[in-house]
Amino acid sequence: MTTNLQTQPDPRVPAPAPALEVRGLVKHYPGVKALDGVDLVVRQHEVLGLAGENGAGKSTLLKALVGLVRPDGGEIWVRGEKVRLRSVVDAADHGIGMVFQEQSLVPNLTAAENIVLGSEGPGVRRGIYRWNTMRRLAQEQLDKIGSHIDPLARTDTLSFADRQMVEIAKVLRIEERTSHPPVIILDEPTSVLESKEIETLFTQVRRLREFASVVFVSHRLDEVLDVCDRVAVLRGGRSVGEVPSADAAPAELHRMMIGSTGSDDHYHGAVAERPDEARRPRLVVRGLSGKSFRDVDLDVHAGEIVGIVGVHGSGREDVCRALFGAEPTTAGEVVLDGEKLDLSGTRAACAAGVGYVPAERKTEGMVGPMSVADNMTLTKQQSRCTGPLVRPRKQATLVDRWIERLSIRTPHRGTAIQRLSGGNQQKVVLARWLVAGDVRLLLLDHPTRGLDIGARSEVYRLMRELAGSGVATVLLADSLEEAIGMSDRIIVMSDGRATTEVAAPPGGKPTPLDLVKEMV
Amino acid sequence: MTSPAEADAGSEVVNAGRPQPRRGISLSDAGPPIALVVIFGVFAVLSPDFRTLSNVQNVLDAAAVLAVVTCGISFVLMMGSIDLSAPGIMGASAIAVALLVANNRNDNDFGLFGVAVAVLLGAALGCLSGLALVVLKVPSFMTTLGISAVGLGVATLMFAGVQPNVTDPMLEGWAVERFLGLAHLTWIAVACVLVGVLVQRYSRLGRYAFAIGGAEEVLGLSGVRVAPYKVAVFTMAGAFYGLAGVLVTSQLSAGLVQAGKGYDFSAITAAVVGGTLLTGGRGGILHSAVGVLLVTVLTNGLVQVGVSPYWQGGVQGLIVVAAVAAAVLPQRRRNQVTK
Amino acid sequence: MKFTSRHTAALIGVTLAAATLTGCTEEAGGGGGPAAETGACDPADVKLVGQVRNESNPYEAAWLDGGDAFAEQVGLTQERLTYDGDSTRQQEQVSQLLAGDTECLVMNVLPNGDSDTPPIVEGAQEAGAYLVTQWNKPADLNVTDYDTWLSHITYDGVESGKQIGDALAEAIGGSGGIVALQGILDTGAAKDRFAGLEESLAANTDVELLDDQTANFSRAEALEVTKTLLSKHGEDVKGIWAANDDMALGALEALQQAGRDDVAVVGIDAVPDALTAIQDGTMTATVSSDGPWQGGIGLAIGYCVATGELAVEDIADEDRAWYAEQFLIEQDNVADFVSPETDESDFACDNLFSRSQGAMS
Amino acid sequence: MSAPALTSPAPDAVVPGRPTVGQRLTAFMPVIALVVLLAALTIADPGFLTLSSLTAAVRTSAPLVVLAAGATLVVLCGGIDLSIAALCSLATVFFALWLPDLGGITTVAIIAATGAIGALQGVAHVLFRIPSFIVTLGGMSIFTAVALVISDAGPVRVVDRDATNWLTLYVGGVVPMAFVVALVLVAAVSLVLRLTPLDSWIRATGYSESAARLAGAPVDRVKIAAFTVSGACAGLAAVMLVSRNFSGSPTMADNLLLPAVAAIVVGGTAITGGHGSLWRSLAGALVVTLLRVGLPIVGVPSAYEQILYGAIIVAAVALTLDRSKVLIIK
Repeated sequence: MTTNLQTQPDPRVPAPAPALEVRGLVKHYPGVKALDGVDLVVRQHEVLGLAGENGAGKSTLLKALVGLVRPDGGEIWVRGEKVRLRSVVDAADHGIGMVFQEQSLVPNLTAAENIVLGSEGPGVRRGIYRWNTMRRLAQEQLDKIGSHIDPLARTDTLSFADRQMVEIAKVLRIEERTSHPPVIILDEPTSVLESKEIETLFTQVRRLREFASVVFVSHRLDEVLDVCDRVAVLRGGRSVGEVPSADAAPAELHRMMIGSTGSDDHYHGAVAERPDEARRPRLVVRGLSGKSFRDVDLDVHAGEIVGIVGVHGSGREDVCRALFGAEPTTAGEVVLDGEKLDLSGTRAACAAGVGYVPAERKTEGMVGPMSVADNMTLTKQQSRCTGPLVRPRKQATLVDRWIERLSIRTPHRGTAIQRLSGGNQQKVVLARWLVAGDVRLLLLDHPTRGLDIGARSEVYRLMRELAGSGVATVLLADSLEEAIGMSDRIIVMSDGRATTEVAAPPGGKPTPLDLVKEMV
Repeated sequence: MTSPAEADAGSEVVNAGRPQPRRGISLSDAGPPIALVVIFGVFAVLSPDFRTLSNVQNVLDAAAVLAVVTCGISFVLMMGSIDLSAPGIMGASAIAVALLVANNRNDNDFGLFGVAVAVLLGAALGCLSGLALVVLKVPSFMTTLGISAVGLGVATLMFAGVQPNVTDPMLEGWAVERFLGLAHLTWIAVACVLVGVLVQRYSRLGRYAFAIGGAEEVLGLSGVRVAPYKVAVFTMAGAFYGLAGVLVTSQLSAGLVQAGKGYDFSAITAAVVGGTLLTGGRGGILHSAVGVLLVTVLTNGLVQVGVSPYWQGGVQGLIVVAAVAAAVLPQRRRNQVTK
Repeated sequence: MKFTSRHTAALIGVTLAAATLTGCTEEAGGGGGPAAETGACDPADVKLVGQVRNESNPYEAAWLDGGDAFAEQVGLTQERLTYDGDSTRQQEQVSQLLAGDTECLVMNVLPNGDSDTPPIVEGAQEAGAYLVTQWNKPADLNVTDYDTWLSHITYDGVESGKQIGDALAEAIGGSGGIVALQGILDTGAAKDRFAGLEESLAANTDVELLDDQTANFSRAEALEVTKTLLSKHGEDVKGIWAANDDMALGALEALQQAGRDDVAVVGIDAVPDALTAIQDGTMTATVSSDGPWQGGIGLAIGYCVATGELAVEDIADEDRAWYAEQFLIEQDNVADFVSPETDESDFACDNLFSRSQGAMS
Repeated sequence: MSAPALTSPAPDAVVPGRPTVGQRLTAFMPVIALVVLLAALTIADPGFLTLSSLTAAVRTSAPLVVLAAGATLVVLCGGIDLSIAALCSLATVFFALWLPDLGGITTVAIIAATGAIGALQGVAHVLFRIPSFIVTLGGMSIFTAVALVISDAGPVRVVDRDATNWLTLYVGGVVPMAFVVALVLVAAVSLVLRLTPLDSWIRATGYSESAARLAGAPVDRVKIAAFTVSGACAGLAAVMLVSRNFSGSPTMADNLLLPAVAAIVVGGTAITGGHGSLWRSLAGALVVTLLRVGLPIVGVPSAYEQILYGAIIVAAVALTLDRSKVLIIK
């Protein structure tokens, strides 16, 4: 089924030089071929989707396109001209810019400064800032994408979605460097956005097409198909084909990505047994109040997955952190298995068998430079100790067992966790709560953020498995679909209150629309 | 990216560095000025000598040198680096200027040119520590400590056993002559603070220093080469220390190797008390200026109210900790990172 | 990180083994043991060492130059050591020095503080190096208890503090307020001098001590402290007593900046700038201490003993710890001190103690 | 902290988990720096490389090793302890004052007291969330003030030397007991860290405090413990200084602060926390000691000595810092 890119006839445009063309790009890392002869064509004024599992070589390819990675072989052509990209500046000079997956804005500067950063042009004369010019320059960029952000607002006072807009505005500045329509690369722009924000973003992406080419990377295949004209698929460092999105279905893409038939309906892949509703709930929350939430009531039974949905500012993240003792509460009572839960700190929560997977994996979830083994046993030290002493053997056996059980792909248990791919990192973080086998309540804050489909499915399977073994789970899902697919019940939060509860049994799932109505 | 905890902490502060209507003054910004007023008030009540006009002049005059040093160090702290080179650079520039203007050791009489050379010497030494930071990738803590030793060595070489005494009327005049009740030195310091504020708000160097403290890696991704700006910030800080060395020489009418003794920690203290974070990305020259006044008022007030010399350092330390605690406590949150 | 544990384990193993096998002894690794009381060193083998705080202060730089002058006189060179006013560093240097060849080692040392003298003395005794100390010594440490600690020379701080106190009282007409700038509080010199001032105050009952603050012997600190004291006490300040000339000079700057020329200032040490100030009439008095002579005499005593020209037991007990001659310098006699001269004859082995004002009390 | 450009990619192929030759070399850099420096000093003055001279040098280094070792723990947690030297000075005064009453147990009492004072600073740091730089800067001036007041600003003689005499002995005739004690301390603390979860807690706290906290690591308690050990080490260093100087003085150790921090950094411990170890600080302290005593003894004039000290110390850090563990050098 592999389709060759070069021979693909273009149905619409006769044939102007492609905005960007990659031929046989090769990149080796010690022990691995990250890119193994990738071919890719980005036509002018199109939105090209790029899909592939983690490790397929997407991020290496993108980095090569913006000069952050020097390829070992192959060619990059920009508008019919062969180029060598040595740095971000080089790439920008050729009209290629990228919005990074993790936002690359300076939090303590104004939006305007961030937009023009590195290419201030007339905004800075002889090293002196001309604030009015700068504001005007930034405003022009923001107008292009129809954003109404105050250019002089400090970036860290903006919402995440607004910051994403600033990023796009910033990338569009590369127009100033080149007379041609730019190529904008969006790497996972939606992974942390709420559905409404995603809609805004898509509108902007479609507008971008009018004066630029866009490469759009996302793990959410439905999104890719929704916004892109064509989708190119990478697997194992090679291009395995491309499809016009009008004709494709997520399932087909997925099959191309993993190289075998699969089903898009991964949420429902393995439905756990229904929890026994008659039993007393494992977690009982009554009247929990804090800085950003009030009077939250919540019951979670053993083996049940309860999703909490809500827009930004609904307070659901804070509720989750409060249950883990990481956010102060002002009132309310939390009972876990009949015992009052001590919310004074994370230590107490851990000791009581509560586990928490934070949304910010890189800064809060894991300790990057430490090894997989040490990260995995960081919380449940007793699992690798005898008395107060660490037993390296015991740790090794335990960690190796979990590496195998969760099929974590790591060279060695002693490898620094930051060298693993996102999905494997997340599995280690999850394993941290499982090694001792005493976890009773799992709080998952966006556990699949930034993971590809393969890794997601594995996380879903793991969640199901844990629920099956009686763990009560609270899930703040990445998307409504995920919440619906995974949860047994869904609590809708808005303005710091739990407003509605929607049952979501298998076969009786609500639609996203039902939930959105409740959320606003 | 910074962790959300840090970003949140930052977001509570509306930064002053732009012509934008302020969205209310946050506590961490208002804290140091309030502390200054409170401490000033306490001393004024306790000691009648303290609240005289002449003493206020005295406090401002006494703050001059520290203010200039703090101007320099603030930019370094804004970047998230640290600078301990003030004693060495000030010593070198103090001896240099004393030997270049009219003095008792040689026949030089270069006047303002001599001052400029001394400031340039400071800048050169500052540049060296910046270069060591970006080229050798040695943490600024060590490079500046090393440069401080180098500066002291250079100063001792130039000192050569005989105290250079300044006879230059201009330089001596700076400390003695007054304008609007304040010594010329003090006006020079005020000018430095103004220059500092302008650099911080309106120059690329100042804004980038701020940005480096906020998210250094992002600048790289935006195609900004950070290294030259880091070197430039250390060079500018060196120039400020150089000028401070000149000011000390003017005050003492003599070039001393020890001209900058203790200014490293007092300047850091002043900057931190004023609300500059050691992790970078927050604070500014005006914050630091308030911090300088706080520290100077404390030193002066403790003498005025007659605290035993033994206890003065201790009381000062206690008040600094209390001042920072008062500023930090309201923002204290769970899972907050404090280094 | 893996091999760290192996590393530490190895360390522990080795240390424990060493400890158990060999036991503990009191022997130092090197050192010469108690040396011959009177040396018979070849004059060419004598190693001369002068150690002061730093070379960035005129008095101590002159001291080392005096030592160089003496060394040249006997055809040797002096090793110049400075420890930057850091007690720990002084100890470290001395112990490193004593770990080398100590047979004909002569040290002329300025201990940083009283408490730094005993370890230096004991180290020298153990290694058999000849030692002369100056300025700082705990009162109950007796030179005569040691063999190679040849002599301790100082100026009578109480006396100098009193002399300038009296001169100050006279300069302000016998009555009025004065402020005192103390030296580093942790030094005998600072305390003795202040005690001298108190004696003087007891005698001049109309002089009132308004305030005393430390300026740590530093010109820059004296400037700030004086400014503050001036604004605190204003016109009441008629005189400033400083425990050394550097602080007196700092105080002079402060007075100049405050536009006050009616305040008398006194100091101690007779540094060149102070002498100039006394000549100009801006400063009232100081007390001489002769750096170049101090730098030479200590080495001279050691050299004479090391070469056998002088036997330790021949040094009279009153010459083992003595006050050197000092003078009150005021405007009328300042001319005599502007260029201090040391005479080669001061360092002749039979004339070493000519400047003694008597044994330390 | 990590941005896309800076994190290394995630190769899926299995590479050996063992450190490469380069990594091993980096780990031993402090020792290499030490040997190079020693060689240079020996070339400058062949008389420097004698047994007695080396014995004196390691004896000299003992208090610095102890101070640096304690502070290393705080640095590993991502903080800094600027109060060690002042606390050590205060402890020398305490020691001299208490010795007549307490006799033989004074040493223990001092270490306990300074440990408690260190813990107090740690509590202030974690409870009020004041940066450690500020807490310990304040501590530094407070301890100095207290020391000045209780000692009446003067040295306090120690007449009874029996209590400290054991530190002046030599093991096997050559190794000074003080240095042996320092070695045992470094080894013991390292061992405790290796054998207990403390090691991963400390490193997790230093690398990423928020992640450590959310993983349920006892971050606050670890930090307080680090400050406590740092304080106790200052007490032990004080006993060593007293054994050397036969007196306590309110300013005795003040000038050891910057050398101690320099020793930590020269050893290759990251000042930002997480990466480093005590044995590195041991090597670093020896390098710094050699620089402090070696340069003047081999006859470098005082002005050039300072210039050389500055240059060498920067070069030493350039050599020893493992940059693969620290992404951004501030």
